Amino acid sequence: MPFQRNCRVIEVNQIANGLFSLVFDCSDIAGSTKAGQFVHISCGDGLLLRRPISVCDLDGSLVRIIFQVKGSGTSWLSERKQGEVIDVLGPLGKGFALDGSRLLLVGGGIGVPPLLMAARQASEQGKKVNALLGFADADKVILLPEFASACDWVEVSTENGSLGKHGYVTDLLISRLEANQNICDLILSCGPQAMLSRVAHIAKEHHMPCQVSLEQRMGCGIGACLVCSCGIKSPGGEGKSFARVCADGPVFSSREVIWDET
Amino acid sequence: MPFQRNCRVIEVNQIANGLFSLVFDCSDIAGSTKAGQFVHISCGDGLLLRRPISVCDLDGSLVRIIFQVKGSGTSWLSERKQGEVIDVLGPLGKGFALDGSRLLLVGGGIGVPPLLMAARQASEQGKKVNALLGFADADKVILLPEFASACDWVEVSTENGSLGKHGYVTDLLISRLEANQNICDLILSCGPQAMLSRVAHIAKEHHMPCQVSLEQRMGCGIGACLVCSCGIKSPGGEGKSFARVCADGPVFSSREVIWDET
Amino acid sequence: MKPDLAVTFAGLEFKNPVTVASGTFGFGREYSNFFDLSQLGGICVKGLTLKAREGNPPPRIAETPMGILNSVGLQNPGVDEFIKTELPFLRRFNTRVIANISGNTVEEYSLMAEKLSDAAVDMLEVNISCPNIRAGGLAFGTNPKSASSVTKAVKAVSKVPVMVKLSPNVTDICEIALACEDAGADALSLINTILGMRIDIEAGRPVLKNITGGLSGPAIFPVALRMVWQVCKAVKIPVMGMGGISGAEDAIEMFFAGARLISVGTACFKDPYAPLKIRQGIEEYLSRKNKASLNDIRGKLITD
Amino acid sequence: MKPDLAVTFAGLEFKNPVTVASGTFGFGREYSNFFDLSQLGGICVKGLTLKAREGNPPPRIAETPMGILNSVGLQNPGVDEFIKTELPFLRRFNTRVIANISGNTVEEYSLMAEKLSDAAVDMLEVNISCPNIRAGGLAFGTNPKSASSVTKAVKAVSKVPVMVKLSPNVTDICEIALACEDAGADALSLINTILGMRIDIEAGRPVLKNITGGLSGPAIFPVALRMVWQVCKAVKIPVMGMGGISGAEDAIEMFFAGARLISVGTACFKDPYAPLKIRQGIEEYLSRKNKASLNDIRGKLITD
Ligand SMILES: Cc1cc2nc3c(=O)[nH]c(=O)nc-3n(C[C@H](O)[C@H](O)[C@H](O)COP(=O)(O)OP(=O)(O)OC[C@H]3O[C@@H](n4cnc5c(N)ncnc54)[C@H](O)[C@@H]3O)c2cc1C
Ligand SMILES: Cc1cc2nc3c(=O)[nH]c(=O)nc-3n(C[C@H](O)[C@H](O)[C@H](O)COP(=O)(O)OP(=O)(O)OC[C@H]3O[C@@H](n4cnc5c(N)ncnc54)[C@H](O)[C@@H]3O)c2cc1C
Ligand SMILES: Cc1cc2nc3c(=O)[nH]c(=O)nc-3n(C[C@H](O)[C@H](O)[C@H](O)COP(=O)(O)O)c2cc1C
Ligand SMILES: Cc1cc2nc3c(=O)[nH]c(=O)nc-3n(C[C@H](O)[C@H](O)[C@H](O)COP(=O)(O)O)c2cc1C
Ligand code: FES
Ligand code: FES
Repeated sequence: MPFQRNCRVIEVNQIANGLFSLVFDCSDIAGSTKAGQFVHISCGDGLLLRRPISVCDLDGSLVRIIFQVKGSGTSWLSERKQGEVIDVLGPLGKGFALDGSRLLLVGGGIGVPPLLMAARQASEQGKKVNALLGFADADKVILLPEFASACDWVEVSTENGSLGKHGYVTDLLISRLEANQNICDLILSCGPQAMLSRVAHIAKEHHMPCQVSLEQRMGCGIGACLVCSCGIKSPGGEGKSFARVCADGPVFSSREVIWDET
Repeated sequence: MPFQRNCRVIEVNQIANGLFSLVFDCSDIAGSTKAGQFVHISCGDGLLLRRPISVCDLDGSLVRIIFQVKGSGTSWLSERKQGEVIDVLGPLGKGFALDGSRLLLVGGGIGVPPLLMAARQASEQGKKVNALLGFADADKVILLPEFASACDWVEVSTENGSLGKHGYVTDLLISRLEANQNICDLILSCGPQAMLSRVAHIAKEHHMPCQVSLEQRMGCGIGACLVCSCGIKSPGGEGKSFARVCADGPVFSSREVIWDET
Repeated sequence: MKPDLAVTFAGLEFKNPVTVASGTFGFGREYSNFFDLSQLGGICVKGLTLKAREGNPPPRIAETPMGILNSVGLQNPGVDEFIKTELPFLRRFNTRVIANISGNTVEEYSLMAEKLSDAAVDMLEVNISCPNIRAGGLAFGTNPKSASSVTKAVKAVSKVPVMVKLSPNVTDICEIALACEDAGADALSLINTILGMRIDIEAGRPVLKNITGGLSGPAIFPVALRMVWQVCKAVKIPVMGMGGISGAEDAIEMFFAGARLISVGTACFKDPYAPLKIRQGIEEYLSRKNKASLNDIRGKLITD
Repeated sequence: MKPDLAVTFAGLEFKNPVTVASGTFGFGREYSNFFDLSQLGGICVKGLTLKAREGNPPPRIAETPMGILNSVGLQNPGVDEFIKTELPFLRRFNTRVIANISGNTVEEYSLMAEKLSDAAVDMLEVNISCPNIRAGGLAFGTNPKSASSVTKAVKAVSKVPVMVKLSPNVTDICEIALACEDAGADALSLINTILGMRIDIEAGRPVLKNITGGLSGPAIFPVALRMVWQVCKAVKIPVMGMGGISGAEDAIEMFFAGARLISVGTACFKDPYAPLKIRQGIEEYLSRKNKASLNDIRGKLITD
């Protein structure tokens, strides 16, 4: 059940080029959020729509989100000061189903943060967790120490080779799977859509279960207005239907997603 | 010539119930403002129209305004903090013409502040200046020490009798003029429209020149859009025309104003 | 004394004048997690069609200055599924249920009206103003003749009051309003969304996959208010006002213009509690102004 | 390389595509205190009528969410006085002067067109869309027949290009646009304001003395953009886009939709330098995107 709460901002930091970490205090939301769920944040009176941001981490009653400044909403959010109050709706959506025993997390860019919570929850449940993380550039790299402590191993790539392997995170995924088909029994992935559809494709080729976290422009964020749809294969796999990213997702099985309708 | 400037806020104080004093720094505006002129202030990105506020006082490069919190614009303005920057257009309009030698200032409520600058400028020019100031309640009384130092005498009334004479400032005006028709050779007045039209009427009965500062909802504030009109008798006194409060006013001779068209 | 918020509308009692607008509130399930739906005067459910509809491809929403564009395109499970699974849920609450219907043909409208009034919804809202579908919808609402024939067809079969929802995308909304009144409509609701568009200049593409969409939210409030005022002067049947209402002040403006009920749509996206806050604000205003009920302000605009 | 901002429009060269909208910029005098008017592509002057007009009683402006309502009602000194005292001032600047005209009758329109084209303004903007006057104005603009006859009459006498300014308060703006094109219009400008209203709930009165007024500002931008896009697809003559443009991004959206020129109105009230900032933003965008001129984006919206 979601809550609408006015939450005190505990801290806001720039953690990489254009990337901010914001921690707010809300026991109701912190007490009920699962990995992969998101919050819907009101970014000032001037903007009509809330902005969806995944929860990255929890600590007692504290909720951490990490976001990239993109437009007016995230820019407003990045200017918040400690002690201010923000209007947050959450937790929203269905999170990851941690129904494997050896998870491989595949994150790209601003899709990396929600995977941290999955890593922590899975490792607390005694699962084996490893991560492949891709970034555009070394100056965009975030959360490496946190992933390192939650995972057995973490491998990093950058598109320009400024840190880790040179190339895409999907290249890492292919090498790993080709080296050892049993490296995992479930892939969880979050990142830009082009990357996700590539991950889905690779997972399918390797007959590996895979969950992806999608993005879509949102209105209500709670499932009522039907603006956030993405194309999903009907059960059986023949027809097509639209699912609500906010309420039926944002996490979907990679096999049900129709990639050119999202 | 008006300037558009981003001006540093020097201080904001609540000086009476719902009334705020704000001082900003702008040598261009301070260097060219005359009594009765106003500034047009942008009150945040969320509001499309600037808000017109009279200049109350100058001190070197500092400009002081006093305003009542009425709606969203003035409420935004009252929340500014020292060091913040506000976008100000000014000085605008035609001010008072101090073409008398014994001025009587008649101010009501939030119409009192612009008269202070008139009082100071006139007394610096060696004129005799006195003031009648009316307020709703003692908790709305502002600027008494300032007027006391710029005028020979100041008389105050409140509508509920909580300070000074019980009644309207126009009652004070009638008593003064009836006691001594030569108490002044020019009346300058600013306040709510009902008060101004009453002052105009009294001045006319006593054949006393009188200037009034009007208010009207504004767009551009500089004379281009023609939304701020008030009815003015055509020269000769027969026909009617519309004058721009922002550029032809806000100060008009009380005789030219058509009171039911403003 | 507490003012009386009850309203009689098209012969029905509404406990208060605040309803929620079709398409913004789903079938109520999601918002029932936030408050007891019985606190609402009524619920206009998501627009229904005879058969289930998928709606338009995403993205379906764009933000504009104090507005949003949507191009949902009437995604819904179809009228039968609504009656089977959604209506029983809504019936658990003590609030009026208003079924919003769109057809591709006049026959579809009357078929749906029959099914829904048999299923005992409280009122029908006949949507002749959806800008997001090619067939039907808007086409019916921009022409007095077709507006009239849809209204007549629905009235002929409906056992519950019929309200027709008007489009603002017309030269003369009063002409359509009068046509619906003449055709027997029991009430009118307005406005639906105004057709608009946004372009992503980095991609050189429309933000909406459907290219254009319907504008709603505070940006359209002055247009909605003007149309409600015009229509209330033109017709005798009651009017439900909507379009950009986001606070009690907006609702009260609508009452002064002549609306008997109001509906809150886009405002819920920002604040799920908006309808309740608006209801409370109306009550406070009436108390402060010493008005016993909405009758004391409805249509009482002074325009000398 | 610096992109080329010059535009040919109805046979005239404009040094850049940024003009200022009629009625928001007076006759340029006031804004000339802020910057050299020669930096503008053109100036659409305050709407002129044959005889001087007083306009509507105040208040004439109301604020709405990201919009304003105005009910000025064409206050102006009349066309002769304009030619005598205002035009010579405007001629001192190296910018296009576009005279905006409104008539009560077709004859008035053609009389004004004659006088003004003799006085050698650069272009005429025929306003058939003012929502704030009873006679003329909007009445001509909501009907293809009368739009056509005004256009024909003006074209018959004008020695300069004729642009017709369209109203958004219509069911089908393309129908009016096509009627004007067929009648010989050299260009179209759109949109004028959308009719709206606000009520002061403390007083129980409309905020505007005139009751209703024209809505402008960012709130209407998505509607303006949609109409510009529709009209640009429908006609071959060039289009000047306006309505809520407040930044370069909005202007660029208009170009993608097909506009050749844009006009900035209400935005100047907040920021007198808005037109110059928009011009600069357009230039920066073209540079950043490696486009040599506006030809590379105009009408290039991808809508597969
Ligand atoms: C479920 C979900 C989780 C997300 N988690 C994160 C996260 O953890 N960190 C992060 O940086 N970003 C995240 N995003 C993306 C984030 O919502 C957008 O970057 C943000 O909304 C942009 O807002 P803006 O005002 O800065 O940009 P603008 O471009 O000005 O926004 C304009 C409109 O488009 C919408 N929009 C723009 N981009 C997106 C997008 N990618 N997804 C959805 N709506 C968008 C905005 O919400 C707004 O309504 C997530 C998106 C979704 C759907
Ligand atoms: C020349 C001039 C000088 C003024 N000087 C002062 C002053 O020194 N101190 C002071 O407190 N007030 C002054 N006012 C009034 C002040 O401008 C309004 O109180 C203020 O604009 C209200 O804005 P708001 O957003 O708080 O109220 P809202 O009611 O939310 O404003 C809504 C709209 O109406 C306009 N508006 C509302 N009331 C007025 C009004 N009385 N006059 C003009 N526009 C109005 C606003 O500017 C805005 O556009 C002056 C007005 C004028 C015209
Ligand atoms: C996402 C969305 C979906 C809508 N779907 C419908 C619909 O199915 N049927 C209908 O009659 N109106 C629909 N509308 C229009 C609203 O009911 C309402 O008329 C309009 O949004 C104006 O009100 P608002 O500004 O308060 O939202 C929809 C509006 C939105 C924003
Ligand atoms: C105060 C004001 C006066 C206007 N007067 C005229 C006019 O005289 N003639 C005209 O064609 N349009 C007039 N307009 C309409 C504008 O030219 C423009 O079409 C409209 O405001 C939309 O653009 P904007 O949102 O950028 O202001 C006026 C607009 C405003 C705000
Ligand atoms: S955002 Fe409203 S249903 Fe998903
Ligand atoms: S406010 Fe524009 S002319 Fe006065």
